[in-house]
Amino acid sequence: MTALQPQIPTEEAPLPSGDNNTDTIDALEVGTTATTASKGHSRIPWRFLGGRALFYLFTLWAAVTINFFLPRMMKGDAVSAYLARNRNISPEAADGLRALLGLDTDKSLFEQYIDYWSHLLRGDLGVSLLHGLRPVAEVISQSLPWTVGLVGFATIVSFAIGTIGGAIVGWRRGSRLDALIPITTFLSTIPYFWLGLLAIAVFSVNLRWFPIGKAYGVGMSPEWTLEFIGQVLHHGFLPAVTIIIASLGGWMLGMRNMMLTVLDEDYIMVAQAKGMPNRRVLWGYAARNAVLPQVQSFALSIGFIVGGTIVMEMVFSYPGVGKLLLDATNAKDYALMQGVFLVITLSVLVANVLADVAYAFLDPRTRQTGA
Amino acid sequence: MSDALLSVNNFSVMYDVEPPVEAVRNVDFTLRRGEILGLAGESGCGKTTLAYGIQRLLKAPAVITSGSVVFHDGSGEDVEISQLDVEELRRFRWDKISMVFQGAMNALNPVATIGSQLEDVYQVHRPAMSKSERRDAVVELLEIVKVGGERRRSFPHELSGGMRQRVMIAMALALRPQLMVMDEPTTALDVLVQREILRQISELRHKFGFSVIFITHDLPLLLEISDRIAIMREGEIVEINTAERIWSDPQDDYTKKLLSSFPRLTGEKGLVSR
Amino acid sequence: MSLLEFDAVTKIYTVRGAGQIKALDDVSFTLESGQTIGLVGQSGSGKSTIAKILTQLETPSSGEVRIDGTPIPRHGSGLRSYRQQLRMVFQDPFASLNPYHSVRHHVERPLRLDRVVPKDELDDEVARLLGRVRLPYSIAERRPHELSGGQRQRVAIARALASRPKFLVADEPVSMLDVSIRLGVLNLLADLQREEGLGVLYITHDLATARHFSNEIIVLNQGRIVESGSADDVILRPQHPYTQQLRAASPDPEKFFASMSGSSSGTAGGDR
Amino acid sequence: GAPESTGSGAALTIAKPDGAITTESHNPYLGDSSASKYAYGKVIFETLALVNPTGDLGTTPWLAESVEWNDDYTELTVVPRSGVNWSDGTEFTADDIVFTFDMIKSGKLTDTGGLNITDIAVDGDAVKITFGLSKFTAQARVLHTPIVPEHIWKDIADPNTDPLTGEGLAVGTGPYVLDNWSTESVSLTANPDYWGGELAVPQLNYVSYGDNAALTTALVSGDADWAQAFIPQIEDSYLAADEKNNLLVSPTAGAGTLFMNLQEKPFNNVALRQALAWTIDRQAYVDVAREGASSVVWSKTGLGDLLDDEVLPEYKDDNYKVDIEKARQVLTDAGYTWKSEKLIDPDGEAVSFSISVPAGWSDWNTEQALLAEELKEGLGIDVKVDQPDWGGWDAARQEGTFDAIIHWLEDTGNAYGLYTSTMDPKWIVDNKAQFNFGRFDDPKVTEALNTYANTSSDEERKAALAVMEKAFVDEVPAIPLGSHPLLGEYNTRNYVGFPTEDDQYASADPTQPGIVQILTKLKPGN
Amino acid sequence: MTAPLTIVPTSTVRLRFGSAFAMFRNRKSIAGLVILGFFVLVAIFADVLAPYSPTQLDPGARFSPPTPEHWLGTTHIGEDVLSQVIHGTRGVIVVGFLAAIIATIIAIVVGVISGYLSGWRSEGLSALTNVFLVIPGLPLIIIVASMFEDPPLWVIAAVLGLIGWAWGARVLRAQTMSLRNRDFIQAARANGEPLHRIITVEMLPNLMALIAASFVGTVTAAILGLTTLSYIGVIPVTTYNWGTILNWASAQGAFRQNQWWWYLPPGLCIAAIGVALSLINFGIDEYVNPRLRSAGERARAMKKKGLNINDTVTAVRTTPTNEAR
Ligand SMILES: Nc1ncnc2c1ncn2[C@@H]1O[C@H](COP(=O)(O)OP(=O)(O)OP(=O)(O)O)[C@@H](O)[C@H]1O
Ligand SMILES: Nc1ncnc2c1ncn2[C@@H]1O[C@H](COP(=O)(O)OP(=O)(O)OP(=O)(O)O)[C@@H](O)[C@H]1O
Ligand SMILES: [Mg+2]
Ligand SMILES: [Mg+2]
Repeated sequence: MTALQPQIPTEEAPLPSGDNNTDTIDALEVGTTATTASKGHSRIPWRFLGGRALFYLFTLWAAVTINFFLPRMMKGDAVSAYLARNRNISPEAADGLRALLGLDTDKSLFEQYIDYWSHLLRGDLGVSLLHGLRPVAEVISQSLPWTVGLVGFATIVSFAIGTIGGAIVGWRRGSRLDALIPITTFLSTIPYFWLGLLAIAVFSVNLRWFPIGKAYGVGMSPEWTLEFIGQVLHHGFLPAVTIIIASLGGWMLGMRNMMLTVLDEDYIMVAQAKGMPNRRVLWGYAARNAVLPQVQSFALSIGFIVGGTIVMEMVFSYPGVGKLLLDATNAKDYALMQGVFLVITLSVLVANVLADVAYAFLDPRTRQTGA
Repeated sequence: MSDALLSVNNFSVMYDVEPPVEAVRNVDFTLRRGEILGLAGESGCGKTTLAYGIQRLLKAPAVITSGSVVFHDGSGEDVEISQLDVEELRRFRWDKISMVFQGAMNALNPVATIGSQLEDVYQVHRPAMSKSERRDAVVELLEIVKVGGERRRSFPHELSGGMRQRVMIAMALALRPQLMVMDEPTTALDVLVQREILRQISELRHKFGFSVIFITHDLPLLLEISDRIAIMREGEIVEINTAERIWSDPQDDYTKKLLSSFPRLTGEKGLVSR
Repeated sequence: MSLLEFDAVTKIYTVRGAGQIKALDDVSFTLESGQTIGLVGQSGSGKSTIAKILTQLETPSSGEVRIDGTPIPRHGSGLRSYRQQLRMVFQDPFASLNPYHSVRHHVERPLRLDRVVPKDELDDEVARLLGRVRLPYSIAERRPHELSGGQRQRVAIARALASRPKFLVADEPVSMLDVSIRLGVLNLLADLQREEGLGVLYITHDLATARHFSNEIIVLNQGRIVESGSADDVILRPQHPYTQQLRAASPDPEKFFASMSGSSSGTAGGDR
Repeated sequence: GAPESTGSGAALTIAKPDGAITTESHNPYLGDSSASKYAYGKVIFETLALVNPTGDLGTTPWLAESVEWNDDYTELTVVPRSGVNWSDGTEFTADDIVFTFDMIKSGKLTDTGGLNITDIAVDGDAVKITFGLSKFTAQARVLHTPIVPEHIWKDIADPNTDPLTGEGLAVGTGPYVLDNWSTESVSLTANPDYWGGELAVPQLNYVSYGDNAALTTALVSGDADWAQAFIPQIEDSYLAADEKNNLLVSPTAGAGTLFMNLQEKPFNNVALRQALAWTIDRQAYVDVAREGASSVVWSKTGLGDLLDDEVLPEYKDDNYKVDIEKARQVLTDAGYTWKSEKLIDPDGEAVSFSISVPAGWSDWNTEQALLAEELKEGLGIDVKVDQPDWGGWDAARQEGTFDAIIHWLEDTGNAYGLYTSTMDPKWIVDNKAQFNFGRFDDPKVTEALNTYANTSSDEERKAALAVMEKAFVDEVPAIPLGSHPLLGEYNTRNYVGFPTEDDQYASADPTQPGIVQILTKLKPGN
Repeated sequence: MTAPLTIVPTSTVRLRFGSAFAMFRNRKSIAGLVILGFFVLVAIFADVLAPYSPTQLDPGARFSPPTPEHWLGTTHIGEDVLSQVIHGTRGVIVVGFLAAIIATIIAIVVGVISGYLSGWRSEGLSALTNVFLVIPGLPLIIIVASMFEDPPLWVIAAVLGLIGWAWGARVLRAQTMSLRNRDFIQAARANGEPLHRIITVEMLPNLMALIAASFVGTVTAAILGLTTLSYIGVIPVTTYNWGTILNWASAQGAFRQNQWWWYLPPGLCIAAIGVALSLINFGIDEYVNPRLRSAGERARAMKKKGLNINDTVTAVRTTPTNEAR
């Protein structure tokens, strides 16, 4: 029987060292070509996060640069537009304004670019013509919390409902729940503004259930009182619900499709063979895996979502950065326009970073293989 | 007490698609306590369907169209598997019959540590166990299959193919079942790793005394490890006999053909016409 | 008589984050036409890397490959005419044919590329090639998913033969095929080789077929040749411990039952 | 005001359609400060006098007890009202007036109104301000300068930009004082020591909605009480909703006017301009585009009803009407022809042009569509409806790169406004036009315009007017469509006393300086 | 890759031609294509179909609800809503398709190249793609569109296309990267196929479904973008489309006054075309990932046979049903 005795070490051997010349190999450590075993990895996926950080820096640079060049390609001159709005400013006054805005320089484009960066790094975004020559940073800081609050909240809720719903629909494939998919898809193909206007016409004008817009009631000022919070919730309800309705379909469809793919994986079958209750298989095994691509596309779709708020703010008179941008663009208020665009891009990047970190911790594989 | 563990009678499974596929047809066999039964046959002959079908693991469109599967429990109780309802079957699974699946690569949940996947089994089937008891049990299992208890916190992708397959075996062992079904547990593995795993399986079987249904299409391998071998073809068992008899005295033409399509490592040449 | 020389080839892969992997370490061998060399070794030992270097899908880090004494060119028409003389059959017939294209496309492309036959004879040549691998011409318009695994592998072989190469690299050509089909494909390869005088590099981890199919066997471990020699010598009388290990790991019922005669215990390897 | 709290004590909510106004600035001199955008600056900072842009066009002294101009309107003498206190308790004096105008004179405050002050002197009780040019046509600009307290503003480094957001800076003499500023609304409470007497409305709220549609919705639902906005379908959507909802349309001397680019084809031919004047249906402009919130201008002199008495006798009943026959005749006489119903000019080219109005100016956008259709149907002219964004439109009108635009007029409260806006080259500086976009330039007319503005003699003024009217009738440099009224929508649920059709002591537009006058006249109603 | 083999002997020519469109050969895609085709036809024959010119006034019928003369009523100045919707189709279709063509071409070029190459060039293109993905699109479009005074349709399409290619490129890159290492591509390389042939002949056909999906997705995004931009007034009304109609309707208070004939049809048209495009994409998805099909049709087919596809326990049918024969 000796011939049958494989000469394989049964004890786990340390990893073969570099100049290992012996013929004993550790069968345990060698899988197929597709696998290499790893040991002693770090729990925090530094490499993955580092790679992402580099990418975000690059994107940030690109966004700032685009931001720098855009207004310089636009027609029309901010000061003359301003003068036209405030009729009959004297020519001297106009020159003064130009000086204030730094538009009178005859510096080279490159010098302007450097200046732009140095201002930016000092947090100086210039002053807004459209808002009484107030610093852009101040103008934006008034609006940003509302946008981030409402849109962030609605997006997360929509993501959560869509993902959970999609998981259930996918799990119970072929059941009546499937009808939810075409319904939510239909809702998400409706233009958002149309939905919003209809919602106002029905719920605010006819039924008077909700105020017709704005973030809180007339004569209130932001403070941490129950009344104020109640106002904010009451006012935010319709915009939030319409955002949720309009964006639910995508999340639901994505999750459901991913579930259908995951449900055919072996580990689901294993879990069921293990005698796991359905609920545990659904959430612990299937949904847990299916959600990963969702998280990734969540990160990527944030830019898209933020864009959508412009319309929301118009329809609901909501005090956000979207309308600010639209007005700034129309009025050629470049400093404000650049500021808003920068802030929007920044928030998208921040959201992406968060989603990335979440992804990295949800998917142990990123901790090793990188993006 | 009879020494039969599982009696399969006139068992048929059909995939109710267009046109319907009768994947397993009128299969009869008895599995003895403690034996390794090899199941061989070419791809698509119904091995997997049979192995899954007896514990009703197949999903629609599969339907069991006839026959009975009786599990003779160690306690002396006979369980007719087709009579169990969903909840009973859920509790029955893994406790009495466990499985090692084809392709360990995908059989583990990629986002959960192997420790937690092992603990799952105890949590569901042994709710009385405390957290630390569970952890100790998991460590013990991992030690038994020589993966090492400290690997408890590893994720599947951090293990080699061989180690993953061992984790699967550990999982199958968790509740000390009386029957372990192994569906091509080594096909994706390297020859050396494969041999090591097989060695371990038979070691464990001696230690714990469970029966094994071992599926593969690698007949030479099966001949070495099985007590008895069933040869399947187009959904039917065409021959079932001890490994030695199958090797030395195959009865069915198909068995003969199968045997002749494997070149012998040490036998005379000539199979491949050079 | 042609000669393919693999001379002191080392291949180092640089993997991001994991440093360098020496996939091949000073590997040399010679393949003559009409000859078959079996290349065995466990997973990751570097077998496929040799195939890739031979087909110039990868370039060696050091060392060189020569055909009839001349080093193979890295690009241009020289490379093309080299490739015309050496073709490869992949492991997985399900993956090596483009699912979008018909059988005809697969067989015809090399004919056109290398201008093997005049245009108006293309059809005849396709028919001839399919005939060589025992496939009916009627199959020409089918696409891969309409073929069985064995048929696909035959198409892949026909494609490899189309340019009338002198050497064939077969990288585990049957490991993805069903047991009953394997032998057929191997026999086909053997026939072709006999008829056309091909030099074949047969890559496998299955010692049994390697022994039956090859004249010589090279055993590879961690990128190094640990043993080589005539097929029977290497398999039946392995010298190197690694070869012995491999050998012991391969199931061999013949020997198993021979050694067991009299004993009734039919259990597996590690069972003492 | 919340609809449920009726009667006295309810707040009055004044609304604007300008989108969120999220930056706090109470500076009344800044066009883009929140005080100016909401117009709540007007109830904090008062002016010397209120010039009524409608009705009798009269001047009501306000912070001044009396207002007096010299003959050629280069000197203004005002007597400050006595017994007036700033809202922080300090007494209001002549020094504050001097200080205010001195900021402009010294250039510390940008002279956005082009006041061109040469001297300020205190003369006993009175303050005398001297100007470099006649202010006959710019009385309102002078008198509507917000007066600010010296004791606070002397410490303000840059009055052009300072937001006045510090504690105790937003101090005026006005009827209301700032109470609460938030991004969503601004609240002001009644000034208890207001010189003008007790105020019925204890609190004013200023709100800004996303656009006209949202504002209208707010007015209809009662969320907002008072606004100036062009509301489409106002009859059905607002007035019919509650009998207490009111609309007051106050015609002004200005008019929505079609400016044509006189320098280029096709409008360099007077015949075409005349033909247009005979074709365009001003009634449709008033009825359809403005939904009645305007009054037609048919007079060939281009003067509306309000300025009827300035129309010289020879043009008294010389009116346009829609007369396609006539228009075609004019064109035929000038050598125009038609080919398959398309108008061909004497050079043999098909006539076509575009009319630009910024997108979103819904009344004039509608008028564009109407004009295009009328001219196509009536004269066979292909008119392109162009709705650029504001910036593009602004550049085109200044640089003269448009074909035709609809625009408002400089409102001087008399005939001068129309004629200077359409024929005065003074508006073109650095080749950029602030008015007279068609770039009309006739020395005779220019001289008449200057005479009218600067003379102290009524006779000369009348003679100059004759020159202007004749030129306008003959040359048709622009086509006024309908008077450009001040609008005011308000409800009388809680308060009455707003100006009405019969009593137009001010316009009902809450963004006009006259709002202080209205606020003092409001009384609780039921 | 070991899906059950289906051997379908098909006649030769039809197969090769048909296979390019295989992804559209399912009920959902066909339904979507029919709806889309309807709108395309409307766009082409707008002049013939529309009863009036979109700007023709009917002073006698302002704000008129549907009547025999005006099937979908009239606007505030008596324009025929039906005619406006019909003419508006043109802008939507032209911009949607043009933008998608531009975006798809960029996506193919960038995605396939960055997927096929490796090293810094690939990484660079990938970073570029990601930048375009992350930068918020609508604000950028607003800024870019405002650079043009009266942007013609193709400019709007180009802007929408330039901003909308990144998704497609990303998906194509990932797929190309996986294709690149597939054996059949390696085989083509080993055969000495030139690079351009590898990309165009061996790779692109295998990317067709993804390209189609990304094309359809971009059409949807472009149409929504166009109508939204028109609605908020960034795109001038001279380029007539459904968004423009809604802009007028909203500005003129149609929503408030519930003049449904004015605001409902354009909104529903946008939704209809959106649904059509989603249907096509469902079809393509199911073609690419056959598992998705199992959800609907197969589950229902199972249900008819008394099986529940979600059961974790094999059904037992001890009296064999033979009606399947
Ligand atoms: N879900 C299914 N629907 C229809 N037919 C199926 C299904 N699953 C399996 N089959 C068919 O049933 C037959 C038996 O399949 P099974 O998987 O049991 O074979 P196997 O012997 O395990 O093959 P392998 O060695 O390839 O694993 C095959 O013909 C297969 O095509
Ligand atoms: N492109 C690559 N980049 C980095 N490392 C590689 C690459 N290709 C192969 N390797 C490494 O080179 C070594 C040899 O690989 P190779 O594919 O030649 O093995 P093999 O003997 O063919 O294995 P198998 O039997 O599993 O096919 C392995 O360690 C593998 O991980
Ligand atoms: Mg199987
Ligand atoms: Mg290999």
